[in-house]
Amino acid sequence: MVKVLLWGSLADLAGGAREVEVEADTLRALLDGLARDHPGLRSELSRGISVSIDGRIYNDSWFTPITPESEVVLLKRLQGG
Amino acid sequence: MRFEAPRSVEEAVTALAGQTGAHVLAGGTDLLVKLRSEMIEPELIVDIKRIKGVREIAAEKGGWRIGAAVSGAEMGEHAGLVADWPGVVEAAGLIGSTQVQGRATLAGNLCNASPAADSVPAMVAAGAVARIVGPEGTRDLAVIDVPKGPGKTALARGEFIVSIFLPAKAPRSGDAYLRFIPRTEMDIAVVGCGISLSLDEADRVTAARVALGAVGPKVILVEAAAEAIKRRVLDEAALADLAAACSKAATPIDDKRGTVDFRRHVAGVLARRAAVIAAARAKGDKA
Amino acid sequence: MALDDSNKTRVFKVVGTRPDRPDGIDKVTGRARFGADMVAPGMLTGRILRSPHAHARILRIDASKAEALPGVKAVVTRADFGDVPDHVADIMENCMAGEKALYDGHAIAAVAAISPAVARQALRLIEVEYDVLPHVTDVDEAMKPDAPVLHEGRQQETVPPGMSQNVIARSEFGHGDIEAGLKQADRVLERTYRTAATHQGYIEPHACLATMSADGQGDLWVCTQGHYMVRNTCAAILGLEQGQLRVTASEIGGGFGGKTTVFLEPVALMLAKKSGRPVKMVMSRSEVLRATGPTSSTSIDVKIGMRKDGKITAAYAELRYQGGAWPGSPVNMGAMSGFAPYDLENVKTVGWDVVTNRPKAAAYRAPGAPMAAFAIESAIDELAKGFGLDPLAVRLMNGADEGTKSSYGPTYPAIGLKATLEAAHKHPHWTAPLGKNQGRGVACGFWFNFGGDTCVSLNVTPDGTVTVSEGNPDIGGSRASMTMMAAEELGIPYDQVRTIIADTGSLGQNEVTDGSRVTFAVGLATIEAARSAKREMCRRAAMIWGIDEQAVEWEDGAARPAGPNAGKFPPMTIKEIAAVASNTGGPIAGHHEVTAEGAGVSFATHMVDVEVDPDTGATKILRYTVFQDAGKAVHPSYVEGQFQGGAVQGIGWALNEEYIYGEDGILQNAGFLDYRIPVASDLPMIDTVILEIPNPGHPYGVRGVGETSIVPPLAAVANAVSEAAGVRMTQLPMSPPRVLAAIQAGG
Amino acid sequence: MSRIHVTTTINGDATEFLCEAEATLLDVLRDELGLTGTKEGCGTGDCGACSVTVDGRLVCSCLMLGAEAEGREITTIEGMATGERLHPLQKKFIEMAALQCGICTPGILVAAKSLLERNPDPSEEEVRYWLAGNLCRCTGYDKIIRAVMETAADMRRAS
Repeated sequence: MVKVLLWGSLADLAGGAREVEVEADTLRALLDGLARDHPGLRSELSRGISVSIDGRIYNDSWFTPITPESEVVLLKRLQGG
Repeated sequence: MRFEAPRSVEEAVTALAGQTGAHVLAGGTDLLVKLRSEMIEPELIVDIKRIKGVREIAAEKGGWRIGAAVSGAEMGEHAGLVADWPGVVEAAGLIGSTQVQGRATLAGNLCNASPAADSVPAMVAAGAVARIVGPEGTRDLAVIDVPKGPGKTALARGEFIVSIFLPAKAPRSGDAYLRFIPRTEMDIAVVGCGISLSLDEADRVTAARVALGAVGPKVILVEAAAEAIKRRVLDEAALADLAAACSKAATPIDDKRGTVDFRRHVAGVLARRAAVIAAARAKGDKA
Repeated sequence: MALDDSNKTRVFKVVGTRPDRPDGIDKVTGRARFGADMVAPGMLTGRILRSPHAHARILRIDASKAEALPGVKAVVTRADFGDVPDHVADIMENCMAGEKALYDGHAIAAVAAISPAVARQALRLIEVEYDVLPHVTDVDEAMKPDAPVLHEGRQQETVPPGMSQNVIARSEFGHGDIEAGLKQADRVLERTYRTAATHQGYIEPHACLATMSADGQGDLWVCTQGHYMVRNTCAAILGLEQGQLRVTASEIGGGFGGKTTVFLEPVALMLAKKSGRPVKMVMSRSEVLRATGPTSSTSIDVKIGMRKDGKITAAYAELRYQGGAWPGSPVNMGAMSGFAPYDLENVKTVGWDVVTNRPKAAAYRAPGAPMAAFAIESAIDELAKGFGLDPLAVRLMNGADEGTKSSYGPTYPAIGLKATLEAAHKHPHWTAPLGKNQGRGVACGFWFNFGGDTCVSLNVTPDGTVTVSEGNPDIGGSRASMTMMAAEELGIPYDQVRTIIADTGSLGQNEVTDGSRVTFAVGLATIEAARSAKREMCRRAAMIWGIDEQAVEWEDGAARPAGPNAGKFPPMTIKEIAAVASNTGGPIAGHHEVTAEGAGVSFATHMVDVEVDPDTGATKILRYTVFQDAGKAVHPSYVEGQFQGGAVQGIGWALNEEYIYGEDGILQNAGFLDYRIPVASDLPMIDTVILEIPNPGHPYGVRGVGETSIVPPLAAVANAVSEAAGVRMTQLPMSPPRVLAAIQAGG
Repeated sequence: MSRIHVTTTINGDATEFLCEAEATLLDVLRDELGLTGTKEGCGTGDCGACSVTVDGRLVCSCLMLGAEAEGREITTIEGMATGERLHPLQKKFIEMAALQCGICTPGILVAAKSLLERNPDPSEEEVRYWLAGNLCRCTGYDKIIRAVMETAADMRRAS
């Protein structure tokens, strides 16, 4: 199981838990697991998010490996200028 | 739209009088902006720059006659004019960028009739007179009487300004113009102040003209400000009275460039600072 | 080859030097072709009719008179586009209004005609009947329950019930317990800050030239930060296949985020389609200001608790950003970045995304971050100075470091914040004496930096020189950086490599030039492409030598036998290998396609001295120094240029730039005369100090540098002005009337 | 609309063109003569990207009608280098990275050349005020000002 840290208002949509656990070994499995286990997150997930894995930010790479020790943080989708 | 570049005053007057929607082109720095933004749609543009004499600065009766197409840059390069009327030259030199200086003219700045025109308070302080030609002949009109309000002038159809006359500089006199803008360049004056004054041997003010720009629908000649410093040495008290008179005389509006309170206050600040420069010049100090 | 090279010890030969940029001569001679510089035979002029109202229902558009005007070849309204996919629906609306005009300057119709004069005349002949509606342009006003509503049904589930429909979304970030933290403070400061909307202010107006054939093939020449984005967006809007639309990026005259979306392009393609002729469209400056760009105006509450030793015990901010007429203001980035420079036990930010009757906010250099930094860095400064503490020391005491749990969630790897603060502290600027009416301000800033889809193709020519094709417009010298990284990796001289920006037909998908991603991501792909070419060249040499390819290594531009074969054969240079490429298997190339992830975050500290004229409120910038972490500066001159340019844009934002709307909702300063960007005489030299804390996510340690530099200056200037004026400034711009009023009220 | 016939000199070459009365010199240079090195950033004389010289005087070509060019001598950015030999300012701008996007560069070079012809030894303040009408959004002006000052110093040494 991977621990996933949610941002404040996202946590509200997941029933208030700031941290949820998902069975996942890749980013894709993580996102699928979140949507499956926490239907309240689906709208935000579909709007696009970024994920920080051990301090590095990932947007799209489904098969980025994740281990149970990874620090995983969901972020609002970032946009540059 | 047609374009004509007459060689004589008579041809120019005939062209302007014979066509509604005719506009005079001298430096063009206001006209082309209006053309481009579709604020005006002239039938005819009359370029006066090829008329004999309009690009010259000539000595006359101890003063200077500045042709209507003389640019700010050309004024700044004329040593005699700079020595006599540095305030007017500096005011003209503040209009726009170096590029605009290559084209913009005193006459154009005056005829554009913007309340914020930089050269106009300086010319009014200097007692400048515009020479106007038209179908009825030639007439001279004090610069202060040329603008009537924003975008409006005393010129009749077919008339245009052919030159500006700056009178002979009196002994122990000096002029100065200062404006306030948010940046250091490239802005329209939020407040402008032109001052011309003369001193006696004891450095008391014997004559003064104080004019404000951008604080009313047209340039304001502030008699009370001149009175406030006449017969006085420009000490702190006199300068404070001058500033107060200018702030009181200002009738500004709130707009995108400044507020009423700001403009009133800064009118006084600029008057005080300009007076110090003008007085130093009157004394012959380098300033 | 692994990404994590030992870049700390690597000795660079090309990277870190300052060669002439490859496009330099074109750009100093006027030969470089920008958006408006292209022509096509039979080309028409396209022009747009824009709404004179801030908010109005469009009841009727009658273009029949315009269509009948001789010389008019096409008129386009929204009806020509039909339904478009959801993901481009708002972009479509912004390019051409549907049922409502939502801001002053909103596009209503467009014409293509044989000359600009005919096009102008045609616009006047288009009759539009409007039902003018109440409007709202201020963010706080727009949030009020009785505010005029722009859209129904766009509010997200994150917004509490009962709020105006203009409030689109709420988001919250942070950790810890604010109330508990505040109780530990010796002082709690609460302040509200406001910033005005500013425009990116690129000097080149938007421009494009479109052709469109009846068979669905199109070509577009356009100034943009991302021609692949233009292709994909236009294809979606016009119902084209992406492969049928070829987009070529012109040279780009500045963007700063403002050219990361489309405005004219779909309209130009539609006009070209309807007229059957090439159509060129170029915006006027007034159109640029009315209908493109700007960033959000904001209203921000900050509440920070500090102990008297300077330790921050709790930090809270509530940020309200209006993003113009559609959802998507950069408030989240403001909320996530504002406290990012600090190691905080208790931190929380709340962001509100609000719509108003203004042009849709486009990205602007570190979108959302400068305003948040202005509010937060002002509050920290006020607290520090209130306790008589050194504001740099307070920032160092609270500063984030490797291992800090950031305010937006992740734990930081190696970062450079403290390095910038320490460099600032020991810089002579910090201790230089100040005169009367002068003040000094400092502030920190943070930006995430991005990667994204990237393709690079590197070809070795028969004579052994190298061409690099990349897909990101060169907005500030990136061709030079790519050329340098390719030369570095191949071990050949800089002048043996030429980099071009390829059109959309020549490479795979590339993310736009944004998020400070290009030197990082395109650089990474360039290095990988070079490595793949090197591997191939080693293989060719091994074939020639008849040894195992594993026993060949690449060094200084040549393949060399290694291991047991070392010294057995003379090295083969790239030129020698290239010369026989046709005999050893064919042309040699390397390419790399990647979704670049792992961009390293970046921090900066800015220091500025100002003098305020107490009689007029005018501020003069006396001295300015930027301290920023670049990871590794590939071309230091262009890194410095990014630092300096960002600082000066920030100075403009701080002092004079603002969107000014009248009571009628009409923009009053749609020109460079009254939209006042800094001019040369407003400024001193901008000194720079480049720190290099390598990014482990890049082979050379590169971090993006373009955006971070605009984050601190708003606050740094505000802190300096506040000190000089003796009164705390909480609203931008700090224009002279505002500063004078504050001095008079405070004194 | 009858077009106006204009005879002029551009970058030393005798040139004739026809233009509408309302066409600006900038329109003529770019659209009639293909001299697109002169840029339009604002069309109102506020940005300086369209700087050219007319009879040696620096002006904004957007604030001058094409018809006014009759009999004048006009110099644009295309006339700055001699064949493949760059003007010292052009060389210095590349060497010192005094451009980023490059859109303001032609106007700034034309303006800076005009300054150095009048004042071979300008102070930093003089350079800054002379160039105040040339907006640059990328560089913060630092490297531009330095490049102009250094070119002036080089040219003084060379003469």
